[in-house]
Amino acid sequence: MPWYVEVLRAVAGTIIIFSGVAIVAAMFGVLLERKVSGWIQSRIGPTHVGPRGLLQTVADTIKLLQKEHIVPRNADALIFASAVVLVPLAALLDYVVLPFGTTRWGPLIFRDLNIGVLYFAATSSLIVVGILMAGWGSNNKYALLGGLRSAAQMVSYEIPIGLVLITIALLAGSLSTVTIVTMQAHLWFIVTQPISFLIFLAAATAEVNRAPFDLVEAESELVAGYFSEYTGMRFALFQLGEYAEMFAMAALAVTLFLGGWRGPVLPSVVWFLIKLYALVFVFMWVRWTFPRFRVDQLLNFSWKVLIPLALLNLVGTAYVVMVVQR
Amino acid sequence: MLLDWGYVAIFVIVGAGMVSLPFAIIALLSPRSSFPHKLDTYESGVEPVGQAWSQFNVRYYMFSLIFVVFDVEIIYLYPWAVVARSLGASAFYSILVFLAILVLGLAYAWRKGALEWS
Amino acid sequence: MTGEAIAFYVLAAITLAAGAVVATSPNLMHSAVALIPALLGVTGLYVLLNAEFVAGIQVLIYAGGITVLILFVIMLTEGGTGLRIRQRNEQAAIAAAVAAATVALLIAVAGRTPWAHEPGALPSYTPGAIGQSFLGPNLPLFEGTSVVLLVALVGALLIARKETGE
Amino acid sequence: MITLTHYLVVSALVFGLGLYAALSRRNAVAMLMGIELMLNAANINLVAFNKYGAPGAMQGQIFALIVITLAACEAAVGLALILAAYRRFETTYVDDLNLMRW
Repeated sequence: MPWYVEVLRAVAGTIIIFSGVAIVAAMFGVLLERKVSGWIQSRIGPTHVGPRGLLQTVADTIKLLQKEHIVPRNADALIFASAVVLVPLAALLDYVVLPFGTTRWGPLIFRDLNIGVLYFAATSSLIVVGILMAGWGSNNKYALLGGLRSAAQMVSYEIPIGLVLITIALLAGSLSTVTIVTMQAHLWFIVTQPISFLIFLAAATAEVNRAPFDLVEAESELVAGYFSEYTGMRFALFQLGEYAEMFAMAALAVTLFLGGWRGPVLPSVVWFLIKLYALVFVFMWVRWTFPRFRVDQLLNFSWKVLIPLALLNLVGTAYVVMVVQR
Repeated sequence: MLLDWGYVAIFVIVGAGMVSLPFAIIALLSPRSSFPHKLDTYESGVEPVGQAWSQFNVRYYMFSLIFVVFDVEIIYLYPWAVVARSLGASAFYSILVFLAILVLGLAYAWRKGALEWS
Repeated sequence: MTGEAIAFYVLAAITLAAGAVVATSPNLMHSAVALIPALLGVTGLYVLLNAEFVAGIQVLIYAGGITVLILFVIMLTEGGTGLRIRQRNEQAAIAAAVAAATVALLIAVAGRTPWAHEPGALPSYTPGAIGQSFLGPNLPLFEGTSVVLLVALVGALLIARKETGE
Repeated sequence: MITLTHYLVVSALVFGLGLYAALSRRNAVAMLMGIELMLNAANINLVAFNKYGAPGAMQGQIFALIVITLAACEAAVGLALILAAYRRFETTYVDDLNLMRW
């Protein structure tokens, strides 16, 4: 292919993924969250804008677009402004390696990098830096404390996620996400790796700072955590980053454990979306059901429960793969 | 293979543009008021006391320290995981030694109370 | 100019500009934050050199790990950006001279040595090749790093722990 | 055409910046950042030599991995030292840490 066709394809792919994530994950995700929380708390949630409140987030976005954006006098303007680009961008970079479905011409993926899951881990680790920058740049006590807590929490839960990724890579014999899905043609990895799946779900919930691990933005203690000082569209961009990361984690769980796009009758993309939304629903269900952890419980849970468990699981899997199956 | 990363590069460039797009919109749409207290740091409506840039507890550092060491240990497992299937039993025992040393570190940190939030 | 050349120059420019901020900014926090684009620029260079596995590790460890550590320590110790305090010592001029001389020397040596200029073909799947090597001829290295890491962990914990006796 | 020399020049410049930071900074954390830059420069060399010098073997990239590992250890221990010194002397500026001077 001539080079400009490749460039056009890449640009088009990027635009599709960005707007897709903004609409499917952020806008619809926020609405879903409000509906689900309403359902769990026996309310009805947003109903006024559009049919059954469907346009609520669109209205919210338009509202946020009209808000003034304020840079506090004491803030470090440069760091304050760059954090708001870094966080959503790092979250969206995850989507490069997520396969959404399959077509006659091959899997539907932005690019099947051969270091796939490692790339995912690397880009999502950048979010920590963005959050620390946001907390520091705001020069606000709530924000800084929220940023520090968030960083300590996210780095603690990166380790179990890494161990789970390695366990799956071991089973599939590859880091590429497409190969991992292909390897699940007969048996989903959730069947052989149920412990890994649970570890991944727990760690992913913490990694995206959601309840019951949402100490970072514990409203009653820290206002809104690291993005307390962000107004208008900048606030929306942080929300976008957060929801994009949540959907990316759910999509990765689908890819690693639930056979990715595989499924009978329906088109592959539909299957992928069904599984994705099922997992997202689990995230929301958990959020509105469990109370918040204390910070010491939170860190203990990662270091003293998840990591030893993940290590044991990894050793067991390695034993089966390298000794028994040979 | 470089083609793959060319795509990623374009993703980053175009993506940064799209993330910055809302800023162009707010520059056109958003109101501007010059009320001086607007720029104050938010502290639940009270006058802010001192700077936020002050010292914090060392325990945050302890956790990130243990994290970095474990993160580095983990990266060595990625290349192993890819080829494990073709290696066989002896490689399993060498990785077992590697993981045992890792667990030793975890046990030490645990024992010394570095994993406590105190 | 090929795409590779454009990418190389852009990445080199990013790395060097960010590196200059790291080396000279009077604001400690800006130095630490500028470390991120510098490291990412180097990551890009690794990718150009077909070392994608090393590139992934670079982002994971450097940008996601070490920078966080550095940011934490600055937040823990400075209580500010260090802007009120002089950041350069009396040797700054000599340091600049030494650094410039080193660079000149390195470039002169690199320019004069007759390198084999043909890039060779790397193994098509680098993580696999690295894994083979780690569990094959480089096994002592592999086990050795885990010992080094254990020692570093123990040492760092001992040093960073709060002394209770005093 | 990008040759090995191009990479070596960039690496030399990064090394120079790192060296300058390590020598001229008063703050220990900033010196450490300079050292990290120097290690990165070394890594660029290693990876570049791997591609242009000995493409069959992976030694260059493996060495780069080891350097990254050691850089992480160095940062962990070095920053722990800085913290300990800070706790004792309430400064991270190396020329104020002059207890050993007489």
